[in-house]
Amino acid sequence: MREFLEGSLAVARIVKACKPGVISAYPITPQTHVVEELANFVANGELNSQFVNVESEHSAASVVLGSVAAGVRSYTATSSQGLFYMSEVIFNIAGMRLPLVLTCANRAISAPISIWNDHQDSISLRDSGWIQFYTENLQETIDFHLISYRLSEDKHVMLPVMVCMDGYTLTHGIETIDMPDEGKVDSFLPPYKPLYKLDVENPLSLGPLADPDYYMETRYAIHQTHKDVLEIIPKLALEFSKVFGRHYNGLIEEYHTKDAERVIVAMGSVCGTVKEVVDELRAKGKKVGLLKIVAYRPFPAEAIYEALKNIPKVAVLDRSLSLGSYAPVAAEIKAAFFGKKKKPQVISSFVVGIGGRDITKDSIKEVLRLVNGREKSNEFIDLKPELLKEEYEQ
Amino acid sequence: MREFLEGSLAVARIVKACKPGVISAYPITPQTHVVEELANFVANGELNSQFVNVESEHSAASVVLGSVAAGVRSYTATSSQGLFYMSEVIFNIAGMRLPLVLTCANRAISAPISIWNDHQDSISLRDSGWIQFYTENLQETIDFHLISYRLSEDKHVMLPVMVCMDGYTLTHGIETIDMPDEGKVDSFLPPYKPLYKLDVENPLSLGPLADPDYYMETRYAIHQTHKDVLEIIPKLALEFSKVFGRHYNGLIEEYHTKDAERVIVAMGSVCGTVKEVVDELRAKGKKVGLLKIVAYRPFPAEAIYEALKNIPKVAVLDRSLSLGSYAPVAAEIKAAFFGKKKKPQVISSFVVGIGGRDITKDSIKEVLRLVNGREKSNEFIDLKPELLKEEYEQ
Amino acid sequence: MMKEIRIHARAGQGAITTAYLLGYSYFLKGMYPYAFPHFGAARMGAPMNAFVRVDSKPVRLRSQIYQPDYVIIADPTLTRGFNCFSGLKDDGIAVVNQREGFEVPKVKARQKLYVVPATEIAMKAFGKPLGNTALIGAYAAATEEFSLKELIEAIKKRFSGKAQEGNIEAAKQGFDFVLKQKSAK
Amino acid sequence: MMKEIRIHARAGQGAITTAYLLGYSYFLKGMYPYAFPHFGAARMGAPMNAFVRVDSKPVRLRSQIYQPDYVIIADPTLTRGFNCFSGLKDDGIAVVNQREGFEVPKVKARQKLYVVPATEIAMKAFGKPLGNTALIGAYAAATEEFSLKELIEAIKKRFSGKAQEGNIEAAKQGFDFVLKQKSAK
Amino acid sequence: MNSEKKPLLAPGHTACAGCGQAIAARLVIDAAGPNTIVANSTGCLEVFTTKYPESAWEIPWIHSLFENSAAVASGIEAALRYLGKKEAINVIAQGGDGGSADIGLQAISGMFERGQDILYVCYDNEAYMNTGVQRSGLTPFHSNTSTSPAGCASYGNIRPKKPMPEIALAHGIPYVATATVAFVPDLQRKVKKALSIKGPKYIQVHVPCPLGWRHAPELTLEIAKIAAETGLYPIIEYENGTLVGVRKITPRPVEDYLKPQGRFKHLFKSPEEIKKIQAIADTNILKYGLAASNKP
Amino acid sequence: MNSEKKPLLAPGHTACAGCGQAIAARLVIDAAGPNTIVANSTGCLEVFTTKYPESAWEIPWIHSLFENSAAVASGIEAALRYLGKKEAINVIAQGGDGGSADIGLQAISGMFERGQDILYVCYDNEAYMNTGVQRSGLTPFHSNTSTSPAGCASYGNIRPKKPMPEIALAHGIPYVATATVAFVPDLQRKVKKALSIKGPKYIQVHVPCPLGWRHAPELTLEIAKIAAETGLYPIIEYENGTLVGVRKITPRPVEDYLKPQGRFKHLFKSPEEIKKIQAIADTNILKYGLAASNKP
Amino acid sequence: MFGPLIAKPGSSRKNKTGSWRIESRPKFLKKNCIACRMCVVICPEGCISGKEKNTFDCDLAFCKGCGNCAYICPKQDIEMVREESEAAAKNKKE
Amino acid sequence: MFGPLIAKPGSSRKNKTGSWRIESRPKFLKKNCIACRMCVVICPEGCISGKEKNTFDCDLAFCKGCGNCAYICPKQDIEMVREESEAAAKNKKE
Ligand SMILES: Cc1ncc(C[n+]2csc(CCOP(=O)(O)OP(=O)(O)O)c2C)c(N)n1
Ligand SMILES: Cc1ncc(C[n+]2csc(CCOP(=O)(O)OP(=O)(O)O)c2C)c(N)n1
Ligand code: SF4
Ligand code: SF4
Ligand code: SF4
Ligand code: SF4
Repeated sequence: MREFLEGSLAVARIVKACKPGVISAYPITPQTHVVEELANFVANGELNSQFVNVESEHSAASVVLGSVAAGVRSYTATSSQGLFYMSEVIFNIAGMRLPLVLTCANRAISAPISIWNDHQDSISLRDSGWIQFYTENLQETIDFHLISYRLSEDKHVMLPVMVCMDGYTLTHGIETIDMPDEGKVDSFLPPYKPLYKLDVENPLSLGPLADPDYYMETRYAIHQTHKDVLEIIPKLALEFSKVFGRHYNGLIEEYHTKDAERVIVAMGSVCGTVKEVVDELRAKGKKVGLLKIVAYRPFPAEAIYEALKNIPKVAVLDRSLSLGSYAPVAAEIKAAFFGKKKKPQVISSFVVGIGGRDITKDSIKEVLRLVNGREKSNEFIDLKPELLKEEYEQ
Repeated sequence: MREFLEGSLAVARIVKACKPGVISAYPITPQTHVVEELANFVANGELNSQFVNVESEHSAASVVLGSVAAGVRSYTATSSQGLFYMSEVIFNIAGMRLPLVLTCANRAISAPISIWNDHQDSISLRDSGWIQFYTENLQETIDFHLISYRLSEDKHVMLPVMVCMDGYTLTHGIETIDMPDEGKVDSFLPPYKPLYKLDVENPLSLGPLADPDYYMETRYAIHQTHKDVLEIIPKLALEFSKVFGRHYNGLIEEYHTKDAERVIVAMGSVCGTVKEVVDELRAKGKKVGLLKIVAYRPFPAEAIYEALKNIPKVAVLDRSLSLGSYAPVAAEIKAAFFGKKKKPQVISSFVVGIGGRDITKDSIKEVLRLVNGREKSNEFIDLKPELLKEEYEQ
Repeated sequence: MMKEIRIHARAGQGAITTAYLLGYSYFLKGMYPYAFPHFGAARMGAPMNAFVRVDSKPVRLRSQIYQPDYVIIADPTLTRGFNCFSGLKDDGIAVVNQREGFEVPKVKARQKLYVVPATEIAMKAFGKPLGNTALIGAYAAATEEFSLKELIEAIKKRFSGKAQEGNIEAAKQGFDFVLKQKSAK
Repeated sequence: MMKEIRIHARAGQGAITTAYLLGYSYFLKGMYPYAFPHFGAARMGAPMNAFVRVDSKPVRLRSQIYQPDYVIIADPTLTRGFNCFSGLKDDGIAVVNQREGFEVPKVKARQKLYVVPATEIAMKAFGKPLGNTALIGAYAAATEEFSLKELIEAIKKRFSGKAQEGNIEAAKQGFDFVLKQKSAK
Repeated sequence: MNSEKKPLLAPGHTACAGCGQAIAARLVIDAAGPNTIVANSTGCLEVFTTKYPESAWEIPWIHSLFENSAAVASGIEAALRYLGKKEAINVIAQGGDGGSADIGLQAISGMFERGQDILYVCYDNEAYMNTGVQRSGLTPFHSNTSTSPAGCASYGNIRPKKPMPEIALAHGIPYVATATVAFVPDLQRKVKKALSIKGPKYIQVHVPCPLGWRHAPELTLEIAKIAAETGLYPIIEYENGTLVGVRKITPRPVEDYLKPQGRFKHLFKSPEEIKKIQAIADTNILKYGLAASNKP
Repeated sequence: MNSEKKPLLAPGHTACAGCGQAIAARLVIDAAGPNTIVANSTGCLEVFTTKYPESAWEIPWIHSLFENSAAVASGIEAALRYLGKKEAINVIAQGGDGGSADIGLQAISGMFERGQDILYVCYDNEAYMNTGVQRSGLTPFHSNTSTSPAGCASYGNIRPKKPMPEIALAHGIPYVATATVAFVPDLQRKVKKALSIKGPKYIQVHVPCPLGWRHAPELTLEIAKIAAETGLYPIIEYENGTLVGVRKITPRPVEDYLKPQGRFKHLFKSPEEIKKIQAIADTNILKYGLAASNKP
Repeated sequence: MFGPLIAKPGSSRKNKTGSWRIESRPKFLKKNCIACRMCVVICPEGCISGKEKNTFDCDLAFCKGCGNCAYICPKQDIEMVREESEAAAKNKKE
Repeated sequence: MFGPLIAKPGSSRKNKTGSWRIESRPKFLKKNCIACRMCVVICPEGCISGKEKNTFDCDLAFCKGCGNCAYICPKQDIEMVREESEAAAKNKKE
């Protein structure tokens, strides 16, 4: 049904439709509205779920770890400092092969403290074994929450999924969406049937110690599953489109890339702004395009290769840093082309929108201008020179 | 002075020589012996330092954050789960531009829980803004602790440094080292003179909130400093060799790479094993070599490029994973060659020694055998097929 | 064709509600509004903005608004020392809440300025100094972007009971106030 | 030329001390030993290994030891159901602590086996069932890798007071015990 | 109190009009004086006093994270001990109720256990205000917050306030007190008393929040006063584990306290629920002997 | 006690010979019975019972991390409530003293505050044993551990035991007790009593560790017994905040307890230090009325 | 600007929060003031000063108009007046 | 083997810790036993069983020889004997 909703409320609505039996989260801007709305549903008897208010994110993640291990679909959401404070649990959940969906309202990391949007929080957990989706708009955001539960609980997957939505831009942005009706949701997402769980009838021991004779294979198994997930996601997306009539590739989205001379690679809500610029410049006959990465983990190297192999100039936008090295997304895109015959002449890497710095059409045009020049690495866009002066005078 | 010492005790000795005024750490295998020995020094009046026993790693890191902010040289050490539990503080310390040295006794990450060695812990904090060194043997380990304090407190740097030593292999390994005498240490490492500190005479406010108008430049500043550090490290290494007579490049070490047809890229103690194999095969006339990465952050892309640009076949050993994507070191090595004219024909990526899986000469020879074939990505070495079967039967 | 609206207010003055009601009124016309706030770490009283960008197809542009077609100023004191009209299109329209004895800066020749006693209207209509709905009513009349009908629909969606009646009344009065001014010209 | 020694013991039986003392004895000869333990998440009583790899130049190889030149077995019960001699070089030497009424498995033709009543010696020498130093004494005599002098130096470095005397005594007796056996042959 | 001295917390901070925490924070630092180093948890106080590039603090001040101010202060205290300056300088760690009773509790407990010479001040506005009024461990029973909303299936927060002063006391620290922004001299006396004692100290200050409690901004001090006068917020003082001070009251009905606050509005539809809150007050009055009549 | 039933903690685990925790853990789970789900913190118990691919547990058991067993148990409890199975199934969270009083304290406090129906069992061996005997918050005064070593400038651990039972009590939970592996029926009765009460429960069990305390393995129970008999480890029981049970003793001198333990060996060079420990015992004896003579 | 850190104590004074006043502001009548200093002590902005009786006033550059001073003044010697009026007054003068 | 997790409860029984005994092992004399079951209850390995008086014995496959059973037996009906002796005895027989 067509609605005009704030992103956070939309997410709460779709989560409600997925009927998690246990919800636990700890407040942090800009994730708060999601959890508050879920609290309302429970308070008003609209959602039958155990809403566990906890004393920290570490416990929020641990509570849902425990509830999923006990065989009940669960949900949590966080941001930034909260995601880092639970990071040990994040790795643990993936290592224990527990299915879960977490909404990450992307926000910058302290110090200095910032409540505004960039991708440093979820990107810095890219090694954890979690599947990660980055969404462009609210429709995509709610649809991928639904897909994520299916994916996560697939018995060939059994891995947690993080749906990453840009803080404020999407969490606090209000726009028109088509909210899937609960009946269809139920048909797409059956009740959770755990492969293994804590059960007095069949007492398992979960989370043992694995010495050097056993540990390595457990990592290998997760890595292999991620490879499988690259196959499973498009299948699920297809199934989703059959039920809901909205089509996703699930791994990437190509926008005017086919004949493009310059392509921007990006993730998240900035893709909307990039599309605007692409249309503008296309109207002026400029051959530009966008490659949107939707699934960042597993990293769809093959799909990205196919999409970019014939593009002369590629500009990768990173909204996070690996301080002292290549920006995370750029590094992997470049790696994807090593040893390949077909490849772009230039892959330049740009850093935009860090700590909430506004990304305008001009920012994107500047990127497209610079990608014409020689290869750039970690080129920061929209820096304020006066602040840099201050920096170096001290 | 030539001594036969366990790695942990050697580290404790050099830290003692650096005279930190505040030491705080929380026990975790295999870091424990370092901290226990420091506790002994304090208990026996051999070291004048405030030894603060804390209730968790989060607080250990926070305590040294506070003590450095108050203008006193400080020290901490941890591993694995402990490093993750303090990860929020880790990013915070770098963001606040506080100089500190932390010893990471590298260990695998849970789940499943493992007390054995790999690099997942420190690697997963590679975005944090910390400088990271990985050491091959005990001599290097203690020497780089000394260099790290100088580097960290350099007023053009003011960033924390993590010295990463392999758990057990180095922390519990006993070997012959030349322990720098305290007089020389004092001449190389002057007392800490803070650029800024908490001081009632000159009251600063540290750790403010930075909104979108200011945040981005603080990240840029750290990134630029990392670039500078690539220049500063070799200078310091030179100065070090003048005082102590041991020569380091500080960024990388090349071992029989010049004329090599196959080169292994690796970090940490496995480099010793690789050198053995290199000598063996060289004796048989095989042109093989090793490129050891010492400084992983900042990432010495230029030095690596120079070292590998003419090598036909490169094998990168990773002792950690970015599950679902390229192994971390391999991804950056590949990225370093994008768009370059000179480059290896093959860069293959291998995953070895995860969760303490023993790395033998045969493991290395297998790698060198496989690098002759077509490009490998995340090729696991020494997997046990029987466990994989078990894995997939379930 | 895309329209951009920028709202200036103080945290606590309901700028986000204003953006929501504006957006919803467009939404009821079958258009695709994108409404979003921007605050510093806002506390009640601190200046902040809210934005609405609307188009006949889904809006994709996510940046803030620097060249608005329309500006709504909930508190004219915000214009002290700060140009709330900055970037306003040359033929742009500004709807400003009136404040007794407070001079509203002039606008450019082709720009239109409507000063509306929204707070006063609100006080009369429902006894709270929240002029949002009156301002949106005025906006509807000034810009003719949507009709009073849609706005009232939106208000019904957002408010209930006495608040609903009061706000509908305020919206109407804001609307009429501007109509009069227009016909006066 | 590189030598590799593997020690089999139970956690708590001082395998690491044994490795340290072995290493230190080599160290005193100006060689470059690398001594290191390997345990499972060991508890007192659980089987574990310690290793010493030694060479005239710094040892770089970090792997465990699979083809030892020498094996020291602190507790023969470890040989139950597990081959502690696995990989022992064909001309390798094994020094095994004796345990009353416990059969030590046979070794290959060119391999040498010395069974030493180390625990007994230790009990007599200093009243504790810790046969390490006696075993190393025996090792010194059996392998002639280093002299009793170096071992005694090492013991002095590691122990003090009565423990020192006792362990030196035990080392000597272990040494002599093997010498006798040898000359006997 | 510093009558002629300029306040150590400067104007121009960005707290809401009528913020109780802003008042209390200034009173605390003015009582502590300029030879004080403050470690502050993330929260309203941190945000409204130090938005770069402007700081309201006149003393050395540090903010690291939400949950670690007690640990950061521990490091500062250790550094001062190393430098031999501890005697001359006060160390204060401070945060809101969430940063203290919930996510910061473990760091505080560790600091208590180590016996460090630090005063911890908890500004208790009874919810996570900086993030928009979510419940905390110190949110009172039946309070309507965004994560403990009142609804047809809920009366608001289902749990009583976590007994933080008792928990601090249980650690065996030498000084524990509650205070309120409403009783200025009492608050400032307690801060000075605390700082005169060596070892870990804990003071919990009740600070109304017009935004979160939904009361008129001019009522900040009045509401704090009524909180104490109803017995809902006992003003007590412990030295070395013994109750040495109790602010006596002539108990007022809790309605006086609940009425002016939006967070309790929903209760006035169901008087029996208000009785439960009266019961809490009555228990406190007995437990601590608050009733003036109790005076010997 | 399960006389014919097979124990719910199987042999073949890898604890040290004479491990007090191994004894207590079996007694606890046998008392709780098979309809119990256990969440275990990292520590000796976890390591010696579940080294892949073998588990000693006969009941559903989970280990996640060192500091979160109370939170994991909270999730399990919530899941059982959602499934309507909570009445039928016990949830136990357990860990060592470090995992409970130090790094796990916050999660426990949160679980207490939420009023969840969980029994928390702390196996108190008075140090971090799994990592090689470092001090914890529950390490006793003057105990020689690897991070509180005795030396020419130190007598060992400088702090008294963190009063965990009091801290638990301060949270206002319905049941708090201490027990010891030495008094088996008392321990198992308390476990059953606790599980019969709805809400959060805390039991702290004193479990000697031959390795860490450096005592002969056959003395495990004897030493635990003496700990109680000297008054150094009061065996007490609280229901709804009131002391309902105290194990009376005819106090023995603390030397009896210290003598057989390596961790206190260094004290016998300085008798006046031992007096300080006697003082701790004497205080306990008074505080809890432990002396048999006190009996009415 | 390492950090960043703020090197200027009390620099928040640059931020004139007086502009936040929307409804009303305090008027210090200076008739019955007994110099109890309560208003000084409780002003959340710390923007009231004064020495002798009837000398107390607030700095409108910072006053947010919360009204606590007026509420607490034991002598009702502070009164909250509508923010406009003054401006209006001013206007009229012109 | 997801996780990994351990699907077989009590599988630790595969691990025969009896081999850990170094010094001594318990000898159940079965003379004065009163079936108080103390040894059963306190054995850290839970490897002692028995029903009637003088029927109690331990499973040497698991017994680590800690000695607590002997220490606690109120009737001194359990005695710790040197681990060797038996093997020796066995030997002699051969
Ligand atoms: C680890 C972490 N989790 C959550 C947050 C988000 N956060 C910042 S302040 C705050 C609430 C502060 O509440 P309180 O401590 O009561 O202080 P107040 O703002 O009410 O004065 C929260 C949840 C954070 N910064 N860090
Ligand atoms: C976050 C984290 N820090 C440290 C460790 C290392 N560690 C594992 S168990 C343990 C000590 C356990 O001590 P305690 O809780 O007292 O249990 P015990 O082993 O004594 O039974 C430590 C320090 C860890 N696993 N995780
Ligand atoms: S929200 Fe409450 S605590 Fe925060 S600044 Fe506003 S009034 Fe003060
Ligand atoms: S170290 Fe102590 S607690 Fe751990 S298994 Fe051994 S005896 Fe038990
Ligand atoms: S109204 Fe409020 S801010 Fe203004 S002076 Fe009075 S107390 Fe201060
Ligand atoms: S000696 Fe110890 S392990 Fe063996 S049966 Fe007796 S109590 Fe059990």
